[in-house]
Amino acid sequence: MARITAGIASSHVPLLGVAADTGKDRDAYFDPIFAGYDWTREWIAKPENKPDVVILVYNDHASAFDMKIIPTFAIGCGERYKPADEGWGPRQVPDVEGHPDLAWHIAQSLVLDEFDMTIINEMDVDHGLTVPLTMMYGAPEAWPAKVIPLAVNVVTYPPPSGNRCWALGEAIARAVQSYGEDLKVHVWGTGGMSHQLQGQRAGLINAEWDNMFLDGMVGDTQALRFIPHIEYLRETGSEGIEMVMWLIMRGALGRETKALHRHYHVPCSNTAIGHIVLEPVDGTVPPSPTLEGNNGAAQAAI
Amino acid sequence: MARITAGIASSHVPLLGVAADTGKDRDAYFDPIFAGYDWTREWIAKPENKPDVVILVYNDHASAFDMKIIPTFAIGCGERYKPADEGWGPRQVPDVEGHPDLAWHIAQSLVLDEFDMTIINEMDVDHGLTVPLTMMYGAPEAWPAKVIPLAVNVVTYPPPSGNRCWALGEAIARAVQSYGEDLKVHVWGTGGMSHQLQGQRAGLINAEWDNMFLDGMVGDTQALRFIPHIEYLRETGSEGIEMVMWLIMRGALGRETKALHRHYHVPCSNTAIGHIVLEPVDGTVPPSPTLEGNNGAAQAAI
Amino acid sequence: MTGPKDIHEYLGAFDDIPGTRVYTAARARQGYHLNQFAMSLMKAENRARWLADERAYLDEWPMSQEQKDAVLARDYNRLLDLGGNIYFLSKVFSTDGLSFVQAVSTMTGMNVDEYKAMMDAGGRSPKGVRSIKESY
Amino acid sequence: MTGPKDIHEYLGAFDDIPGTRVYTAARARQGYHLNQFAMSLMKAENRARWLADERAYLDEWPMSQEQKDAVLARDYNRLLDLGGNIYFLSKVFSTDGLSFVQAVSTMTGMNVDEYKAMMDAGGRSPKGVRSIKESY
Ligand SMILES: [Fe+3]
Ligand SMILES: [Fe+3]
Repeated sequence: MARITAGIASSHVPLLGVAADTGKDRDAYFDPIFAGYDWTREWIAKPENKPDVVILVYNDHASAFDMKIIPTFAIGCGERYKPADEGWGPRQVPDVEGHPDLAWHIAQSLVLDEFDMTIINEMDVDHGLTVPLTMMYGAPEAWPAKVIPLAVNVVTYPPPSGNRCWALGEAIARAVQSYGEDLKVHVWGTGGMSHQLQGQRAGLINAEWDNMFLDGMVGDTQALRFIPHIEYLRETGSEGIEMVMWLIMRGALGRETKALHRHYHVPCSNTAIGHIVLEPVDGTVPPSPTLEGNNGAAQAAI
Repeated sequence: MARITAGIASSHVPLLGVAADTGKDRDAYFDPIFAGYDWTREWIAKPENKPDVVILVYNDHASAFDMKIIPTFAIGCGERYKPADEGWGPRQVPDVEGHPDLAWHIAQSLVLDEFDMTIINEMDVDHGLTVPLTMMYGAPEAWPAKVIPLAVNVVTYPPPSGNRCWALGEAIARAVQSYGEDLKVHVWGTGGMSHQLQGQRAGLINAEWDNMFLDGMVGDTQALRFIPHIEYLRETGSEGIEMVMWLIMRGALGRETKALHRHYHVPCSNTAIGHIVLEPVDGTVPPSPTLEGNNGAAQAAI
Repeated sequence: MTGPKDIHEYLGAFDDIPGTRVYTAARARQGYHLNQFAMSLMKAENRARWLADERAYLDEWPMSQEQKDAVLARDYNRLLDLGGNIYFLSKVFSTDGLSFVQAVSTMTGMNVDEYKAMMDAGGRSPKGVRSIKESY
Repeated sequence: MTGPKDIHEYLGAFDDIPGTRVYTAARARQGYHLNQFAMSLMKAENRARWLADERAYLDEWPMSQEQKDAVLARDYNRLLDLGGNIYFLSKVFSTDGLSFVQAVSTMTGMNVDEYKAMMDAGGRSPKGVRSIKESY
């Protein structure tokens, strides 16, 4: 049986990719950022912690998807994905290898669970997905885990609500638990923390709110799932809304979590860097209220 | 305030488009089919029944979407759509004019209501969308109503459950009701009825089941929303699953409906033709349980 | 009677329907390039190239030899077994100038006139072909 | 305090945030071709054509004159007002060889050194810029 063994959250600022790719990651500016990932790199390299598959929740930044098509939740079921050319040539990092079998299993399970998924078989992946891999793994010949990309629309309003994201995480947990092969699965939530990349208010950082959010990832509270979009916008800048993606990861970890490692640093480019490694203490998620045919009313009607 | 004034269901067999486009629609084979739409053509031409906008629920048959991307629910927010070339050149029918303002209003409302919509701004539309327009309107210079395409995946399994489709209809009703302009809106559900286009069992028709389904569209019963996919497959052939799209229309009409017109004929090509015109008797739909921020728990957490 | 608890139970039931292949993920994966090849025939310029040299056109696609042979033979039941989906495959028979009835009848063991006669008489009855196990 | 009852209330609140344009449907529609133009610069061959003659490249897109002028002027605040989205617009400033910090700073009324100094000192405080009406 596949198991979700950990959840990781991390910012995915494109400049971190540039720094790593050009060997600047230990200079005075970047060292305080990358040093906060040293613990995780060491931890994730240990056989008992190494995931076989990472469900990597991220958003596309006008790379694979343009304005012609905007999926709210898109799950990558393909064999492999190439780094996208975001306007300065693709990053020179390994291709990302998918896990089509588990991905399709999850995709099918989520649709039965009444999530209206978009299935993607071919796409390029941008810094939203490749920067977290770099932060966790450095620069290996090949990425040490297979990756299931889960792209969330947080660009065109409205993005999914925090509640919907949390619930999607719970449904992902049910799907993983019903997969036969014995696999260690991580769920990573990426993006954030506070940042605003536009307008006269650009550069906004709210360390207090960000740390409240980090606190809320730990333990058995579900307060974060009810934060409305307007609060992210006011408190954390227009791009802070990316943090709803962390809630998918948190929802997938179940009733209660423990923090293994936590890191916060300002600034990286325009952004507050946040990073947390979580372990499920009690991975219980509610049963599906909706699985096709799996309720009395459905059966009575047949 | 925009109002849903009627719901129409209809098969969308491609051969009906061919018959209409080549002037065979009143020959011995096709007349019994087209004659069943005469009532509707007359009814819909009357100013009091004429919709300003049709929300047209259909499925793409490997035309706009290939295997690269498979959205469960895709809503067209574009200005206009061209008829697709399905392998024998595009149908010579008018372009389909969209209603981007209402479409975006509905799309945004549905996402707030926790439906994970894919927004489409450019695509071609195939027989699934253009054949119902032909059946209802004949061959005008321009289609007399604006159209919001709502494409549902019923090709790659699993399609959305009947319950999810019905609930989407209810959410569409809430969205239409909150649109400021005074518009008459129809919701059309297309596809079906029983047919199987593949394998040794091809040609399956189940008139009894189809008529049970037509019965279930009328009145205040919600039995149809709980039919599991396996029942459609066993009873109505592998392509009968298209009928889940009728449930979106039915859900949008609210608590209770009245049938104004009903038509059933076997065969058209491989398919049983079904057509029904419904009027809401009591258009009430349940309030949104999920609208962003619109609940006590959300507010308590702020 | 209880409903499916997860996707395995849900999908398992599909194998119990006689003469029917439900287009699940497993089939979609097996038939990916077959279906994408068929889809390419929606463009007039591709249809022209395909008609000029079918084998050469097929060789541009990473399909199995079995899939290519079944396409050349227009063996639609075999193509379904190899992951084809009928809406994708319809681009192949449309390019051949065949209607849905003509193409679909080839899968049933009837000739097209017998098949049409069955349809005109009300179609194939579901009786006995709903379930293999329970034969009802 | 009650939450938004529908999309109008939900969207209405966004106008209350100082110096911020939320990328709603209204903006997405206004900026459609502007953003698609910017997106086209993800391809190396398009970047080359754009750099060779910006005005000619822009004239291939059904954008308003205002949008074109604002692109040529690299007036990013104006482009936001005209429906641009920063992730799309980033293809324009990346092609110019600007970093996010350099481009973003141009919208704030600060020069890039002042902006960097603000970021190094912990960034812009949310105090007083959360709400226009309630100025907190
Ligand atoms: Fe991001
Ligand atoms: Fe159809």
